[in-house]
Amino acid sequence: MNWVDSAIAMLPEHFLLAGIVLLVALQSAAPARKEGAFLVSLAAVVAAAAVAAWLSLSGFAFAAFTDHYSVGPAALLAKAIVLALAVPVLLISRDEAGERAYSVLLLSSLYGVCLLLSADSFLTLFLGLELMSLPVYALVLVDYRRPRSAEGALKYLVLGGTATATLLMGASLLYGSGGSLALSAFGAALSSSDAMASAAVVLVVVAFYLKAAIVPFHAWAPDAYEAAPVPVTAYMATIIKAGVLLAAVRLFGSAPIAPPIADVLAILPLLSIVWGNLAAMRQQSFRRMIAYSSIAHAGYLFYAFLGDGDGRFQAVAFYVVAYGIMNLLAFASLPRAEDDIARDRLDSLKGLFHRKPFAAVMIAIAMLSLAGIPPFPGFVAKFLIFRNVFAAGYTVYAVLGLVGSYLGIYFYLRVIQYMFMSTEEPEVKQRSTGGLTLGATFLCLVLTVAIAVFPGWVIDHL
Amino acid sequence: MGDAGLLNLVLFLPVAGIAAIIVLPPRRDDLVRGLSLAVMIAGFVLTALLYVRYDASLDGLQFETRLPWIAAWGVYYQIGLDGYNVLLVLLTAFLGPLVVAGAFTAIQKDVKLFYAMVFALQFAMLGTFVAQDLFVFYLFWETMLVPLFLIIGIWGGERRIYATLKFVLYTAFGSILMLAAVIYLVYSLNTTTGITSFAFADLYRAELPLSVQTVLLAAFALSFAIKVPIVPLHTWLPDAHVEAPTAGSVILAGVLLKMGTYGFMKLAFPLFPDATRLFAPVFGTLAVVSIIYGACLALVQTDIKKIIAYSSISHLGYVMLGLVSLDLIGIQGAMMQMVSHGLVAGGLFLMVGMIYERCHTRELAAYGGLAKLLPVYSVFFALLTLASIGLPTTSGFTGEFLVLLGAFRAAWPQYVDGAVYPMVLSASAVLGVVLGALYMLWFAQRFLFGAAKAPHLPLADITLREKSILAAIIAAVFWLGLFPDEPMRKTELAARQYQQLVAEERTGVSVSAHRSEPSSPPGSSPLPVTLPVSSRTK
Amino acid sequence: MLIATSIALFALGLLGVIVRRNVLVMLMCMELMLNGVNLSLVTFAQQQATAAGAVLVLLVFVVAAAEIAIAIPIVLLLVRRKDGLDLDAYAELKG
Amino acid sequence: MSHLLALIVVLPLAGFLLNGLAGNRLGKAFVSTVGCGLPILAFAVAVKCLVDLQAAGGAPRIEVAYTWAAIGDSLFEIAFYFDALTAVMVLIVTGVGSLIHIYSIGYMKADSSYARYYAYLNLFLFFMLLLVLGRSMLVLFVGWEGVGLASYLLIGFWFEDPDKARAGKKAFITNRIGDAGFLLGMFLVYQALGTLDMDRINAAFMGTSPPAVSASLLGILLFIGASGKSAQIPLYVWLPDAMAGPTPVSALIHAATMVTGGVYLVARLSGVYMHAPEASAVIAAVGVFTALFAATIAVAQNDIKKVLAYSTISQLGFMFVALGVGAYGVAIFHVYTHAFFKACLFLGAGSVIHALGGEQDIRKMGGLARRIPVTFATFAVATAAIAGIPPLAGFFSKDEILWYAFASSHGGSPLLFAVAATTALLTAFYMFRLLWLTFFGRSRMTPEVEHHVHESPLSMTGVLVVLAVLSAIGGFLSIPHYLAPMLPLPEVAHELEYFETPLVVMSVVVAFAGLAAAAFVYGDAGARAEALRRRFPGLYRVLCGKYFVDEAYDALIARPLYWISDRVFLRIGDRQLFDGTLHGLAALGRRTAGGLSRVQNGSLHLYALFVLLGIIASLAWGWRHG
Amino acid sequence: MIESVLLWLFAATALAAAALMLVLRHPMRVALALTATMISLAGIYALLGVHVIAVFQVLIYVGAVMVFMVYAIMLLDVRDRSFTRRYSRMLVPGVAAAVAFVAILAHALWRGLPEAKSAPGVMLFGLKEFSVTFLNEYWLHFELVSVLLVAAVVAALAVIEVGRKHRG
Repeated sequence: MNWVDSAIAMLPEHFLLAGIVLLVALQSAAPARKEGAFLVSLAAVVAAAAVAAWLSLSGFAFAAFTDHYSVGPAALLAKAIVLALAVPVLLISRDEAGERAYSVLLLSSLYGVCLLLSADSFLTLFLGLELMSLPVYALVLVDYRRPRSAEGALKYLVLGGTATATLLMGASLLYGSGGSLALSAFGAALSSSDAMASAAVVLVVVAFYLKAAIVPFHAWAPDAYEAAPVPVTAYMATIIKAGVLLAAVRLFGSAPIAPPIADVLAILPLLSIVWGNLAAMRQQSFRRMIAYSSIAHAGYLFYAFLGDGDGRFQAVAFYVVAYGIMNLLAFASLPRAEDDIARDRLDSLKGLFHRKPFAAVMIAIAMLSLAGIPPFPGFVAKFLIFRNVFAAGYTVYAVLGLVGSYLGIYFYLRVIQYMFMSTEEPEVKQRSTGGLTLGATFLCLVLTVAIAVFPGWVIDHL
Repeated sequence: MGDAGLLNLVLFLPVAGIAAIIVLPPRRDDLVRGLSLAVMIAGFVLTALLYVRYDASLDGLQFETRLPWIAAWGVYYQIGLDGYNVLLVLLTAFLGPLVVAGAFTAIQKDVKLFYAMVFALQFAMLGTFVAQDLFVFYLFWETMLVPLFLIIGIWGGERRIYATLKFVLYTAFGSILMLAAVIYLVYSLNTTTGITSFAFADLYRAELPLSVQTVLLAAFALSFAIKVPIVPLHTWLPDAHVEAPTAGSVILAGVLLKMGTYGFMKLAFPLFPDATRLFAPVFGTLAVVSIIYGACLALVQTDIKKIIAYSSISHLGYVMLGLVSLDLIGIQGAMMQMVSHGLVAGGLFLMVGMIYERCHTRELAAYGGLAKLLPVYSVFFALLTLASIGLPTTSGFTGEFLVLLGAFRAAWPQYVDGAVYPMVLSASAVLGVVLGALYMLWFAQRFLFGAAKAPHLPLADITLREKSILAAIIAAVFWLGLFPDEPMRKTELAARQYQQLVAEERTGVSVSAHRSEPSSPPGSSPLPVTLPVSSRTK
Repeated sequence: MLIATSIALFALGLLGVIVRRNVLVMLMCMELMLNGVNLSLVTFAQQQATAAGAVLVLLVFVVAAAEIAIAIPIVLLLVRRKDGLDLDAYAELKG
Repeated sequence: MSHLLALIVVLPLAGFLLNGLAGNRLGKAFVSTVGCGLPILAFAVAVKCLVDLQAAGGAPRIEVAYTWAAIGDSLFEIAFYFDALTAVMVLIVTGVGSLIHIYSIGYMKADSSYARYYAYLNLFLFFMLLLVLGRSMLVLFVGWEGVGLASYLLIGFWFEDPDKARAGKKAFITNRIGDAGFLLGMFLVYQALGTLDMDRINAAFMGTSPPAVSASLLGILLFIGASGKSAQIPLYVWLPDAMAGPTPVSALIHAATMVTGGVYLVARLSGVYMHAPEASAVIAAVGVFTALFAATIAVAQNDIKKVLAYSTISQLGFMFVALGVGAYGVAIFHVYTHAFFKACLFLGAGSVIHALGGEQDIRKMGGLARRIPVTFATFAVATAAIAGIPPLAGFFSKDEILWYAFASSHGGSPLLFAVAATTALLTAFYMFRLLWLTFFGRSRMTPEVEHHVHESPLSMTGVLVVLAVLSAIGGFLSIPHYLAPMLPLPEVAHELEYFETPLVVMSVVVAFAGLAAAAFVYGDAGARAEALRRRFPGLYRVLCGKYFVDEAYDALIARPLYWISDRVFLRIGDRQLFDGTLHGLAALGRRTAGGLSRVQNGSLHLYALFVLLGIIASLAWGWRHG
Repeated sequence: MIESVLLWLFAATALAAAALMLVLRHPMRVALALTATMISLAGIYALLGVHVIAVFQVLIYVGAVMVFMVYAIMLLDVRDRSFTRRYSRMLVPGVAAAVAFVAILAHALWRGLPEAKSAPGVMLFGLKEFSVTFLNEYWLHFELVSVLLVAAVVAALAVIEVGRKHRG
């Protein structure tokens, strides 16, 4: 029975893998069938998400590979969340899905995320992280509309490689001090006073910071986000971030956090919040602005680790869901244009309300939610995190974080200001919004409303 | 329909209004206007019904709804009417149709969005007033910003972007600190009493050391003081008022500013009574400074709307003074002053809007002798001016008189005991009455009297629609001026409760004192801050 | 001693990324970082007498190869456009 | 319980509403009927109440209309109180008021805002009756502010003229300053006694255990209010300007009724003042000084109404002297006689102005005695009355004031008497000067004005005659004795009683001396007056400029207030300090954002350096603690 | 004893070659220096007794990665400013930071380095033992590596295709 359980445990991954295999096969068999590639990838992701959710709800837990890979309801739920967030991403990537490799790369990356969320050892974690990242380096320039994309990809790759090396260095020091490459060694090292262990912890945390774009390890993010096509930016902003953070939750477990590390876990995220929010204020590129916004949000997310160990998953998961949906809502509603650069310019949003009222309202909702203004989900998410931080006694950090979040309000409002209050009508050749994109928008909208109206229900189920 | 259902209906009627507006066919602005007015009137009628059925002799909440909402945090969807909010809810519902009707001709751009935003604002304001759970309160409180941001920013005047950003960023800054305080407060309640709850009633029992109370009070007070606004946190107000469209100004002055004073009364002061008592002189001073400072600035404005805006600062100062007096008469006066200012300032802004629609300027110097040009308009304007001055028989008098009497009554014993300062304060506040007459009459004199001039001639006097709006306000003004007893009876128990709460000594750290009375109903376990989900991450 | 060497290699690699303008040199410096890590992993594996470290090193080999496999085409793309390997020329995305 | 008192109040209110809302549509006849009829009706009801009062043996009648507010233990009722004092005041208000309403039919008939005028006038009566009928200080205050409003509206009745509108505003604001004092007094008394009912307040102060509050402080605060309403120094400045309103208004509001509100207030609260010797002394001093001060100004005024206005201030000063020395009944007596003769004078002046088509400068009059004989005759009687020529009404009241100023044990003194007597002399002088310049001598009118001169219609002259008669015989009704049960006259030291007769004689002499002096100076077509003027140019300029008090107030209060508001509060406070801070913070944020953008300079080297530095910082932090 | 000396020697070579990498002007020479480092490391691995890794180091790294690298260098035989000006503006702060990094980490390790459980030079894993362990315990990773390689190949192909598509 063991291998059956193993198979079930990895069922989401298997679905994704099947999708990959099918796609590769399809590509060699019928290179022209773009529709098929899209449908296959969509089916794979939906199936994987559904299975993960179902397994999670049924309370399935199994250590498929002792010390390396195990699933439990939480891990499965995390996978379900990430995979579900990938559905709108796929829906809005009709144009890009035309590129043959796109779907394969996306599925591979998702496979990596799933792996990441089940990892029990640094080996698996490392592989998951790489599998998650490597395809994205290519995805950044897969829809090569701008020469600059390559530059963004390179920066992402080099700093991503640095992150890998840093993670490995940390893992190796952990290994050296504790004799184990199991993830649990990290939790133990967190409370250890051993200098080597704490150095290891710092290095591992830095690697996660690099992946999640926490100041000062954030610098790749604005450039890569701007370089990437819209769906990939959305993918990076939501799923990569969600994967990294949820993996971090798994890494930290419920281990308590002691002062020196706690400060690192507070000061740099705080810096991110402030930096991200300030730097976003003067951006002219929508994606770049979202990049800085995501830097700030990564800060909030890492704040969750200051909180009590048991609440971290809930806080991060809720935040990731709310934040992901909001970003996707914004990206899905972003009107399409012939010219990618023009589409990206914030100026092209001016007067959007008069051209596309629905899109404008959707983007406005997304912006307000990202700004943490109630009644939108972003507020409850932020509340949850800061509540935990307060409860853990980090009052000063919590207050500073909140004040930092205040700085972000302006640039989100600026987008709304452009859309609603500007009478200018920029010359943008727009294309009509596809049905799938609209579907993604509605999906996000429904979820937004659901979370806004029943946050209690959502929290109870996380 | 059950009692609680009625209140829910009133609260969610604006949401229904938004939904209705969305489904209306495009380019049928007249339909949108008519529908909005109908919904608003229905809302007012229902609210009036609530008001009539509100039993003044009962303490506590009426028409209460309490449903678990975020069970894990002890957050309940809890709304209800009590003496604190009953008048303000009525005021909000009353101004609703007037705002809608007042914007019929003024708003020609994006009509659908405009009325949707007005409804959203109405929803948020009603929600803020009726919320009995701090989380829900905060939710509504913040939500208010969004529609107003758009209303000022889209339909406002020339510097609307500046004004609306200033307003939102200013207000949001206060809110963010309040949010910190809210979380900390709830957390403290949990650690001292073991109760996890956001319900006002539970939070009133939190026992905090004075230093903590002080810090939390400062955070709450900052947020509320910005909203009131209290000098020196007021500079957003003139800009917001001036740039906002008429409807925005009316709502801003009529209801929104009361959020601040309501917050002080319902939350900031009763939650942290010991700190409040300690800092009452500071708040009193700020209140009096606001009264005088606002009046002085109103005196030197050349923009009509700014005069009224600064007068609002002055008038809200009375409310604050009444609240910090902790005297029953003063508190009741503050209540009356809140409603009165809502009516009077709202009415004045409506009137300014009417003249602005005709002449497209707000420069006072452009006008003169309107009494000749627009006799009916002028009569209404004069009446509102007098109410603003606080002439007896108008609502303004009721408020100011009771506030000043209360403040004096509270200050005098201290004076006899040797503390001159409170006495100086209340005497200075009385000076505000003089200044109030000075700037308003100066304004009315330039505006209504003298040689007739206006930028656009000839002017059409106000229409039946406008007359009806103003007549409704005037009627309310005189109702409160002549017969304030009936409304005050409904607020009396709340005023007493407020007085008692603030008078309580609550620095005690005795944990056991309140432990025996769990507030949560059976079924929802009083949760500690640690969350129940934990196990899954392992 | 070997750990110190490993750290030094790691640092030299990172330093190379920071200071060398040639893109290909930069990529090689990344490899150097990974080699530094490998050294420490092997050393610890040897000290602990467990296979996990060695296995990880093996995985690193593969990943390093994969990274280079993706990196080189990207560099090709860049060079084709700018006809140069100078990283300072690739600073168009900023702000 | 009947609601007769409420009826008295409501009648004029009904008039106001009818005229105000429907007057323009229903025509002048309707307006006149309602406007005059309802006050007359109110007068009738007041008489009925007086009869009832007498029948009840003087026991006050109390009517509670409704509860205005009940807060905790505090009860604020709208209640009316009717005793002898109220009776006198109500009858004056409704009686003289009705007469002036009738007079206005003729005076205002050409005005386009006829209905508005009557509405305002009725409104005034309503508030004035509230003022005198109110049992509680709250009701009194409602009336108090209300008459201020009516006065404001009527002064600015011809609002197209900015000066007139400004005069109305000035009256209101000045009154407001007084009201602030009144309010404080009201708060103080409420704080001490828990009631605002004036009969209770008096009772409390008269009782065996006096309340724990300084009666003098209370008295002075209330007197500040009274001095605003009754135009005493330093708040008198509004009254001369108030002459901008229609002349009947000046007669009614600014001579006969409203301005005596302050006197009424002090008399009504005699219980307090009897126990407040300091406050009483202040009142007497302010009163006598105001009387003298205003009289000197009146000597040099050339506007017929301004002369009368200053004379009113001066006479009010006399009343306060009486109040200050405890002779409350006497003060009311003077209110009563003053109402007649001053109303008669103003209405007469109105008749003159009417006859001359709006001319008010007495230098452009003269020789009118024959042209408008009825006006002249009545004006002359009233002038004699105010000057204190026996046996006219003014003689009796003024004589009593002078007597008590001298002899009252409650603050009377020879000095007070001397100043008051001087003022009386001046009064006679400037009044006869007015009479002389207006009616005697040769005409100085322009020909076209002269051509139009005509006697006023019957509605006006009839009223003049009635008032003249009352001015003549009113003094025989001894109000002080009637009021003595509730407002006892102050005791007079036994040894001073000898002076009574000589003082009577002296006051008669003073009156005639003034008459003679005026006749001497102005009898020869103004040559002697001119000589005097040249002799004392400085004094003349000061008097003409009314001691430059308005200018001083402007420079000392108004301008600094505006200056501080504009320069300090608005420019420095709001714009630089508060907004400046905000803008500074915003600019800081923008600059920081710009700096951060520059840091993100696109160089991968720099980004990698960030990473290294970040690692070092993180490690160092752990190391420092580890 | 001899092992110890060799270990020192290899380590020194590796470090020296690594340092040379930062100094040498031509990428080809840098590549050679890197190869030298790698071979030195392979020597160390062999000395430590981890022969499998030493073999893979030579095979995969030197044999595959470096060959690919050299191939790229030759393909892109462009000479530009990065040859004449080797260093970015971050040279001084970079060097300082790197020194600080080594100092801090070395300091941390100085105090925290645990006792070695086995002496260097002891043969730990022969090829056979290693293979058995690997396929017993780590076959998941083996499979995953294949997925990773598929993804990497697809990614590389995608990038190359992008280049091909936009050449003209």
